[in-house]
Amino acid sequence: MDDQDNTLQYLISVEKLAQEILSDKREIILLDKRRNENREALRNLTKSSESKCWLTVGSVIIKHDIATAKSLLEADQNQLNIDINQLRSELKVKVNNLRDLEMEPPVPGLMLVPMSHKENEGLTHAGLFN
Amino acid sequence: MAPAPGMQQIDLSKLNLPQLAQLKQQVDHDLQVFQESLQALKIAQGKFVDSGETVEKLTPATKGKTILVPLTSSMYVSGTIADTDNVIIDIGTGYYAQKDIEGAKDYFKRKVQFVTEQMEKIQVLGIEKTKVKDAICMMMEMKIQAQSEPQKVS
Amino acid sequence: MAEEIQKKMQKELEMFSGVQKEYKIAVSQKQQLDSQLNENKAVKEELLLLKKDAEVYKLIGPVLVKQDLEEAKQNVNKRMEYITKEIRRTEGHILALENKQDAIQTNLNKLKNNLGNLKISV
Amino acid sequence: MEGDAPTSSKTFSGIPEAVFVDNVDEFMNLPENSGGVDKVLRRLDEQHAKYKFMESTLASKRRRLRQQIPDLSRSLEMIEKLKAQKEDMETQFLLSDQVFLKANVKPTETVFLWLGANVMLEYSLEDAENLLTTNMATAKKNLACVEHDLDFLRDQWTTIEVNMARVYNWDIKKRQAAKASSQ
Amino acid sequence: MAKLVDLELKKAFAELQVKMVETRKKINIIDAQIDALDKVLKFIESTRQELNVLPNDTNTYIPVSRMFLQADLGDLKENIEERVSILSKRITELENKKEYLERKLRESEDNIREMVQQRKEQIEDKTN
Amino acid sequence: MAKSNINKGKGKNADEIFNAFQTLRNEQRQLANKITELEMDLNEHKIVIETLQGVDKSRKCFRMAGGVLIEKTVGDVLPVLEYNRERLPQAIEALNEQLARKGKEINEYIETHDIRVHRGHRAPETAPEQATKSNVLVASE
Repeated sequence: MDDQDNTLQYLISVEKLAQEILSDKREIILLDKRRNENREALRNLTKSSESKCWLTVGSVIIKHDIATAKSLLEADQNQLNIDINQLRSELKVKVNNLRDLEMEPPVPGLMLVPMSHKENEGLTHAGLFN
Repeated sequence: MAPAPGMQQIDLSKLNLPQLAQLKQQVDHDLQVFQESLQALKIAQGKFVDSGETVEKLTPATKGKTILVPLTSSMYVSGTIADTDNVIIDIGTGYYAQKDIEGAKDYFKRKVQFVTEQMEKIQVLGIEKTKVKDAICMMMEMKIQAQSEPQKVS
Repeated sequence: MAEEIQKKMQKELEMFSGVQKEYKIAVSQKQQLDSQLNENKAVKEELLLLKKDAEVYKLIGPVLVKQDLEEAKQNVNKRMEYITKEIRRTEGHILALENKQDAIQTNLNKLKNNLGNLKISV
Repeated sequence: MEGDAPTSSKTFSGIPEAVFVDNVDEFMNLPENSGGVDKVLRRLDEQHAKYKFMESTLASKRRRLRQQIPDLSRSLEMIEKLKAQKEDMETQFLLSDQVFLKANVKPTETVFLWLGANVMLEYSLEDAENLLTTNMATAKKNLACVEHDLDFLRDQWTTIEVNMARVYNWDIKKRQAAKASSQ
Repeated sequence: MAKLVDLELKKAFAELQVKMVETRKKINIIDAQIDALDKVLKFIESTRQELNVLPNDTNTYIPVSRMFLQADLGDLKENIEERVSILSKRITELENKKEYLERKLRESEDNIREMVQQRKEQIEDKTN
Repeated sequence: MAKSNINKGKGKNADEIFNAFQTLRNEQRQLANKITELEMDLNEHKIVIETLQGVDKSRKCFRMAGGVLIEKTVGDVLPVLEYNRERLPQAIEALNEQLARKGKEINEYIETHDIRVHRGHRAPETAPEQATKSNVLVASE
């Protein structure tokens, strides 16, 4: 029971960390995408010949001076840079932690057992051989 | 004994039970996918209908009227309608087009029609698939019966 | 001997499930691309229906940028071309994965036969 | 098992913890399990269904919170805009799905917040900001709790599933043994 | 001869019965429609009550999708009266239709009764 | 021969029973949903009342009544909400009674169902599916 408990606890912590890493990576990708879109929008505003532009805030679109819009976008870019960098540095630590975790105790289930006759049959039924 | 879908029946009778079971699973899955897309289309249809009805309520008489502007789903601010002749429509993939009320009505009418057609198509497919499923079930039952009979005899 | 074959089979099976996973991903990618293409088609049709002087906007990041109707049409066309290319590429990938699956299956069958023969001879 | 007191330290909404059946023989010898394998399996299944039900309740709660949080942050963002606003604001707002309508908003000191129960109350920008900030903190806290509980719940029903499999197999083995000895 | 009459009677009887089942179905549908309209009417009535006690200078809005559009209280009241009268009229129409169908149903029942009675008399005539 | 006949009969019955059972469960679920809805409504009322009690009675406050949003004051709206708050528990109580009756009905149904179709551990609900799943899970033992 204790053994089983420990194994379970271990697997849960590995799983949790791996999950965190995955969601952090996803978050970074999302933020990066936003950053790229902002960049494109800024380029567009610089080119624009009009004096005003529409800027979305949630589901509301508000008319702004180009200059105001630009400074808002630039502020957003700065914040995004900070957020992305922070996530990245945290991610490194997490990845290292995960590695440490996975190295230490022997991972149960890695010991492969040759297939039994029964399993063979099961696989045949599943259509994997045939 | 089994009804209608003649072609499939010939094919089916050649399959063994596990194959039939697998086929049935596949068909069940397809049917479920149909059901889900129908659901999604129904929701889309509802939204288009709602938008069409909403646009119709924008008459010249509403110009300049005081409104409570929905800023988010729970926050409103007092404002006035600036333009009752035109609306801006999200036509998809990041594009927005300005249309007059008539144009907007027409847009949503077309959209509703399109979605309805899609739904009808899927419904037809679903009926076909259900027939296939029934044929498979019938065939499976027959095979099970045939399998159990000799055992009883022995 | 039998152990070796079983090990090989284990390996092949692992490969098989790997390929299967990849296959599933590729198929869902293709579905996604298909629906993207459909969406773009609908937008293109809508743009074609608009009058020449109609106001068209494109959302770039949080900014709604006014765009020339012609430019918008070209843009959507380009996007559709790109998606179509991607669809073709994915279809090729799917086909390759199917072949790979077949090959593994053949291998597995061979190994299984070998194993069977071995057992008989023992 | 169902009578066990909820371990409040582990869950926020008092989800009872499922006990892992380590020794099936001992487990089946417990007085409450004297009704036979079928009854035990059914009871485990009922428990499983209860966990599933709790899951769906919690999942919808999570869905609501996940919607609420970005909505609150947008509301806060809008309040910032309104605070800074010195002249008439030209806007397009989402009237219905896919339809934007142009509206003008004069500089304002107040917004209306939908409280629920068919009631909307006027707030000064500052009061609204305070309220929304508090709500945001609560929503985030609640989301964390719900997510934790969902994790916990998943562990519980996995335990139940394993228990069911173990009891089920225990029964099969017993039957096989009985069959073998009778032959 | 008697058998022939029996057959005819049976046929007429069956026809009448089919008709009656159909009429009953129609009545059920109308009942459901009246129920639905009644619900709407009740809802509108409650709004009317609510609006009628308001001071005339009250600001009122109607929901148009996600926004609220200011509407004149007088106009709203007028609009509600109009809807109430349309709904009431439709309900009355349905009730009339239902009454008519019920009358037809009773007639059919009477017809059947009559037929049976006639047959009885015929038999009695013969036996006498 | 006789046995297979019984099996067939059982299969048909099981289908019908399953459907009827499903209907009962759906009704139960609907009742439960309605109760949850009303409970949430009651909870909402409590929170809103509390909020309104804490603010000036003359503050602008809207109430949605029968499809019309009416601009009023907190002082106008509070009594209406309080009235609703008093009435909601009664409605919930009535529904709870209905739910209890439905639960009893379902339990009785399970009892009778069991007498007629007693196929090992294949209890209603999700048990059959579960059992097969466990089968696979355990195959390697």
